[in-house]
Amino acid sequence: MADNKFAAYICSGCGIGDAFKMAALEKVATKEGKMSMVKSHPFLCNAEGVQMIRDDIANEAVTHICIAACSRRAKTEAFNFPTVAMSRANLREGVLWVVAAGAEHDEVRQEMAEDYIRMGCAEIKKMNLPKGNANRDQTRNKSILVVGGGMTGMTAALAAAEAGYEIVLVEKTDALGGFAARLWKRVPFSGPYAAPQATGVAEMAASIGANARIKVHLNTTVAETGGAPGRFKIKLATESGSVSELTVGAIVQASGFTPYDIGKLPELGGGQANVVDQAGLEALAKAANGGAIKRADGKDIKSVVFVQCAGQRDETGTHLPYCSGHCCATSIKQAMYFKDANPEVDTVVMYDDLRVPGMGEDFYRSAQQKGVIFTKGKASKVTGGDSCKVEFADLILDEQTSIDADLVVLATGQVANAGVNLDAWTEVNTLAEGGDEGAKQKRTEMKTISILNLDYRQGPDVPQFKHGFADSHFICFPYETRRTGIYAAGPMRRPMDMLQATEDATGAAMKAIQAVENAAAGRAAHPRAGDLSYPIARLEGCTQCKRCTVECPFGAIDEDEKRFPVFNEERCRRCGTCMGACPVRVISFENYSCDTVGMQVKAVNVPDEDEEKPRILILACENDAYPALDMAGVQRLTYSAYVRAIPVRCLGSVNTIWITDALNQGFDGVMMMGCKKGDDYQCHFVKGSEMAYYRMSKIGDTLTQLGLEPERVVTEEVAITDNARVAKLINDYAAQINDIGLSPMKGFG
Amino acid sequence: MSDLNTQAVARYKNNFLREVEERVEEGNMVKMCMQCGVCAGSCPFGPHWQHSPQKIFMMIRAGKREEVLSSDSMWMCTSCYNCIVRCPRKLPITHIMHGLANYAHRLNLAAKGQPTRDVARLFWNNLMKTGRINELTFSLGLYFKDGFIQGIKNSLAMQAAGLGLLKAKRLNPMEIFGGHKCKEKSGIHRMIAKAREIEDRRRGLA
Amino acid sequence: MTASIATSQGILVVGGGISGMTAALEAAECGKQVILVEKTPSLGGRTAQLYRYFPKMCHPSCGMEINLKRIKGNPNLRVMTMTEVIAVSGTRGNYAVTLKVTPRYVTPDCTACGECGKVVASEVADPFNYGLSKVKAAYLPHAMAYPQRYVIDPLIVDTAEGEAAKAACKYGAVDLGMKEETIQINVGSVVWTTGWRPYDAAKIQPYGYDRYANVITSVEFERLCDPHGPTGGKILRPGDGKEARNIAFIQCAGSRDENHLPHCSRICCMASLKQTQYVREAYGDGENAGKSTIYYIDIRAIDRLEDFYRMVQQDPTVSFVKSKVARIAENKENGNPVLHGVDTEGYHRYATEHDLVVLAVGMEAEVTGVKLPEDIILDSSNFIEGSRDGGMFGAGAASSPLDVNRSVQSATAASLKAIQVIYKTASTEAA
Amino acid sequence: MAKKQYAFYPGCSSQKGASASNYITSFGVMCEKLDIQLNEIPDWNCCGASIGYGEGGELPRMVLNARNLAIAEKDLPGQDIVSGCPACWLGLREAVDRLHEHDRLKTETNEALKEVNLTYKGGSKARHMTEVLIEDIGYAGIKAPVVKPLDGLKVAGYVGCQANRPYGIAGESFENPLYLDKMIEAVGAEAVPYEQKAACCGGALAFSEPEKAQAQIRQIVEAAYDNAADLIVTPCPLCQANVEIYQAEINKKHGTKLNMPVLYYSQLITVAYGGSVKEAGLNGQVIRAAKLDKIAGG
Repeated sequence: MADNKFAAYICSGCGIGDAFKMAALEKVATKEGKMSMVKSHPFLCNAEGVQMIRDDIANEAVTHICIAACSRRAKTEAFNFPTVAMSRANLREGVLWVVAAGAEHDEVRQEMAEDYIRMGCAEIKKMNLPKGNANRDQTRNKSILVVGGGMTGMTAALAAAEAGYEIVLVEKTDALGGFAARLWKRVPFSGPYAAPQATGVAEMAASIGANARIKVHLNTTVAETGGAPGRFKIKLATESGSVSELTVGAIVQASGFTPYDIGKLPELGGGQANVVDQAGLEALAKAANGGAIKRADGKDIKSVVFVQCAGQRDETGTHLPYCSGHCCATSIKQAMYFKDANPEVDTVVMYDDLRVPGMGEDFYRSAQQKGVIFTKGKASKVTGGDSCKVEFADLILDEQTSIDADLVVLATGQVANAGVNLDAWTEVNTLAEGGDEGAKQKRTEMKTISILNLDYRQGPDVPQFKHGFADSHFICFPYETRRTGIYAAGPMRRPMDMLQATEDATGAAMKAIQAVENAAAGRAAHPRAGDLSYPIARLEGCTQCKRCTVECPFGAIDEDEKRFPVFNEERCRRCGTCMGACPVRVISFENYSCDTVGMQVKAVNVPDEDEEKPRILILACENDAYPALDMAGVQRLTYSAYVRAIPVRCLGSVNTIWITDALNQGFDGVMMMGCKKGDDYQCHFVKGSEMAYYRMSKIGDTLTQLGLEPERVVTEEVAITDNARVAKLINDYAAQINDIGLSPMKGFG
Repeated sequence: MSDLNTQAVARYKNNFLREVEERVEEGNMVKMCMQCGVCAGSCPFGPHWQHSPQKIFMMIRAGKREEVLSSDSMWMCTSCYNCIVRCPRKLPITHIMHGLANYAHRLNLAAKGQPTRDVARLFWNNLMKTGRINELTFSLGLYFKDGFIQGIKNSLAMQAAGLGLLKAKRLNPMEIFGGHKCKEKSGIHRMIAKAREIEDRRRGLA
Repeated sequence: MTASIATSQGILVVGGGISGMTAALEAAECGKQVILVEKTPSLGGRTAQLYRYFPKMCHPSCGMEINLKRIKGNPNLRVMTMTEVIAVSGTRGNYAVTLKVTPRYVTPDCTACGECGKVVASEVADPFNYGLSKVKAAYLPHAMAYPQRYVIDPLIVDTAEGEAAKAACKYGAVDLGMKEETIQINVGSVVWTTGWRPYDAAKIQPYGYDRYANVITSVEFERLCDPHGPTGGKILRPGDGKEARNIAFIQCAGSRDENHLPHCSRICCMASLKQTQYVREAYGDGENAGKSTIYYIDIRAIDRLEDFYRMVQQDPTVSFVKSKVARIAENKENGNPVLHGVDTEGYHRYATEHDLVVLAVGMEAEVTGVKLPEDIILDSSNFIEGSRDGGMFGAGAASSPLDVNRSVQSATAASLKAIQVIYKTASTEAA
Repeated sequence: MAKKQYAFYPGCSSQKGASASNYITSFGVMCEKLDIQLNEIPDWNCCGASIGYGEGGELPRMVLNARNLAIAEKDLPGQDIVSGCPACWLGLREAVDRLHEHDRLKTETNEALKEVNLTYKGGSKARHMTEVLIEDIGYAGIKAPVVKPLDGLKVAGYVGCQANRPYGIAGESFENPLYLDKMIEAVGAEAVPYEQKAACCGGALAFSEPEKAQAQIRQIVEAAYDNAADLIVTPCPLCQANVEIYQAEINKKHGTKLNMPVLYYSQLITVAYGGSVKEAGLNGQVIRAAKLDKIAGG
């Protein structure tokens, strides 16, 4: 690489100049930080200060800069120098604003600032400007595979095609339309929400046929999916068994749902004559083709009862525990089929909670206008036959009663077609790899329901979230997927109605487009969108321990036949979990590595025992804990000046070497601050916090071996709102360290 | 009267909602109730009736004809309009209650001796005499509605009030001899008779 | 910023809440040029004012941090705060938009050092806390505010205090001479993410929000429970500052009501279920457990949110009454609201006293009563369906009463629709 | 200046010697000072009141009101129809609205009206006297003629039901109407806070369900005492009669000592305008309003 030139810029604004001995700071940067150029400025973030830095980059060939001013989260627009590597020493939020005022604190305040300068300089020494995925010339395929030709799939295909992208649409049946094609009409998509609307399936199918950018494969399934965003290798299999191969850039999975099997509801008349599910009613309605709907036995229907939540919202554990959301509106629509054809037909919708959110309320009112009767009741027994009977508890009239009807419709729920459950898969797979024949057999069976047949080390489909749906775990990011470049949409992602499914499809298409654009530019996808760094492994040092391949939250790392990790940069989300996992430390990023952090730890000036100034290392998740520390500063909360905080991409990226180095060097304690773990985990890299806890439980033993108290390393869950709490945590810990005394390791570092 | 009832039963079979929609004032709005219960909680006489309005509406949908028409609930309506202004579905609940009471009365299914029913009848007959209410004869009528003895008791009981009004010249003993009246008395009788005839025809009660 | 940005290749996103930030980012991260305008001084909208999300009980500021990081790092995205759209002309693919920028009286040179705030005494109602507390007339909207820049309230601009604030700023970032600006921009497509506002609870007369201090709204309750809120996260009722332990949540306060909002606001059931857990968080479930009571018509916890509903149902500190509360009176002795109504399951009359009543107020389209471009199509509740020429789109809570998750989904979809417009315009121009 | 002309519908209780005769008496001075001329609708008939439903049914009640409307339309063209009695006003206004909305009802009504050689064209405006005062005169206008501000008089403004719901005064709330308080303040009296201001007195059910109605009335009176009111003021004859007359009953039954005067707003106004005890109809009180009598110089 061209010779690096290192420069440090120290801002004296916002009171930094008044609080610190600037000359001393500059000295530290020059002498200890070994910066070939060190400049101070009274107002570094203003036009003049920024220009000064630009000039140095242009005229002095500066390649690496350390900005010692405010937090890396502040003034990002001003301090934006894309052509050089940059570190930020947080003198303002990190020191000035959080160290108690008063002369008695001047010394420790100065020490803290000097350490942060040392750290900033040490970090930049080990940083390089990321150049982006080196293989990106092979990841430029921008076409999108849509799996599933139902309403969701068709919408996604059209949405992306309309934006100029090539689409491959795969449908396993012999026609487009999916479940929507089985409907007589749909619940209205737009106002007035008064009557059922035409499904529009035929028109969509037609416009897909007419769209040159969309290539449709009917009677086709995905036999295998390999590769990564920008270069997915797909094998398509047709019924005839013929297999074709193609490359796509991203995938939208719209594999839809299956109605819950009415046969599992004998107590509600499932399987008996004239008791149908909503799909069954649609079939009768299609047969009637707008005329009076007749029963399967051809008889007229004078009365019909719709039983809501059939086999849903089940608390016994036998049926579906969730609510499918669309069923109330669907029953209302179906009741309208009858009323619109003949107002004389009695239609009763039996509900517990009538769930028609948003404009659905208009639809509900419209049904009442048309004379549909709504009864708040819980059906206990349905008997089919020539005259059906629904026994139920009327919750308003507070009585056990019954109602007769010519037809009963059970509103059953949606079961996701999301393929293989990876948790089950991993179990079976581990056994199988252990040579268990039964497990191998089971594994083959499992694969038969797979949708994508991914050849990923971590299993053949996208991970499922809850109740078998492949939803995102995040509220702010419904498309945050654990398989980069693959986006679930429609009722396989979450139970939903047709309107939401079309919107969902459009959103998923958007993310797929983004994925191919990112891959082509060699940069990361959400949440580190735009990050050009990627993991580099020195395989010569690798011991094939497989931790990285097992622990990668995104299934980005496969293994070659020799069990060496095979990194798929385009699948990688740059969290660094692999780096944290690697016992031999062969994995690193250009701008984030064992060294960039390790050298910061080493750079901290640890006072001798007699000075009685403890040092506490904080490794803080950059998305939640570090902002919390920042905001503690913004709110001028004070905490111990003995701490030295380093932001990390994720606790999952924390390599235990940093901890041991710190302790060996005489740090008296280490605090790790990460996101909430467990079922409601808040880590956007899924298991980061969990990993840290796990790894630290290991380190506990090593500590005791070193004769160190286990309290010297703690892991805390810190939420981004914990400004006040984080300050308290620090102070309490400082007090605790004070109680157990300084580390015996000082001076050996 | 009761033949009106049998005839109605025959005509509507068990579809009481239809019967209410066709024969009861504002009855076609009953189906719009969403069972929130705000009416039940808004009625000043709430603690006193058997069924809340929203429950009456549910009973109508459930075809509980006898129970509804013999309920005392609609006779407890003070016409305060609290329910109407609070109903999120804008049901004219007061009018529906009035309508149900009137219908139950016409079919003679309303409870015998239901006091409000009697007062309502007295009031109407009183105003029909002259076209205007004669407060004296109306109140006397009230006292004596349950027979002479009871009437004396009632009037003695209300003597204080009566005398008070008398003293205040707000009750005129001369009214006993007719008092205020509309000149077009007979015309009004014809008009009302006609109105009744039309309404009964429409409601199938003719 | 007076420069006019002229390009039919650009996308304008109106409203900087979570939907607007999402719509803008999704497009910008595909390399599209995007302008995001927000009428208040900082991004985040109503989401930033929430304490926690249902059903995960995680913090909105977490996702906010990620989105802000995305925004800070994205050269294709330009954010304009204190900016409103006042006119749109032209059609699909080529709109001329007039923007009004209200003066902040603080330039981008502001370092958020806070010196100006120190010298200002005057206070104004803090919009971030829905006016439950006051804030200095020179203030940072909130700890995470982006842009991280102070605002000077017009109240002190022409006063000595204003001058003092100006003098206190070492960086000359206070500019009391700032004037309102209007800016012309050209864009190919517009995404309206103008969001919602809580329905005016005072209009729901039977509940006496305007008469009883201890009847508050659900959005105010969010602030009360937030450690960054006016009470530092303690549930202290406005009436007398006493701890509220026995709390009533009234559903459909304004929603599903033809006298107010005819639509169902979708989120309120889940919001109240969530808020019962704030009460639990505050008082636990032991000796001095708090008590939450939810008065409802239908609990609308759809799809897997049902799990959360079931969890709350099993919470011994929470009870449910199927009833639209008829009216609220006040116990004069202790200022407690007394709820009157009938439990319709069976039929049980109640007159129940609570320490505090939280009205789950409905979502009213923020654009209600606002003049929009002729071409915009509104539904019967003033939610934006789109535009006749197909070049403008509603997204998030501006398009329908949606929760955050659905809003983001909707916003992501809308950004692709906008990109389609840009693409077609480009290809026809090329042709 | 020219007087404002209105077609006047007194209603049964406001006739000479009837229970609200003092109410109508007090209109005299008030209207004179405010340049209001009330022209009684010739040969008007009873509105059917709310209690009329039991025997009357929908159409007959509609027709009763339509007759009054039709006569006004014919003999007092162009004049708004004004009543002092909320029940009468409600009867008229509901008729106006429903006959406007439902063609069938209108046809049927006119068919019945033929019997008295009348037709109702529609478009009349039925208003309550308080509406006229507030909307046509205004609070300032009500205040203007005051010569004896009722200083120190504490008044509980009892709006009741039908003067308030379902129509009430435009812009007022059903739960907490303020217009009566504003009128009270306009004549210099003090409007005390009053939770019962929109409560129901039992209406016509005071006759049929005396116990239940009297329970309501008791609350209404006691709330006035709780708020240290000298008297209650109402715009409704039925409310006035019920709340005033039954206090003796309640005392007898429950040993209470209720003796709260219940007056009409128009009586306050008349006194404030310098009207005598007689002109204000104060001699028509069953429970005399001593303080007001004194101000009126009686």
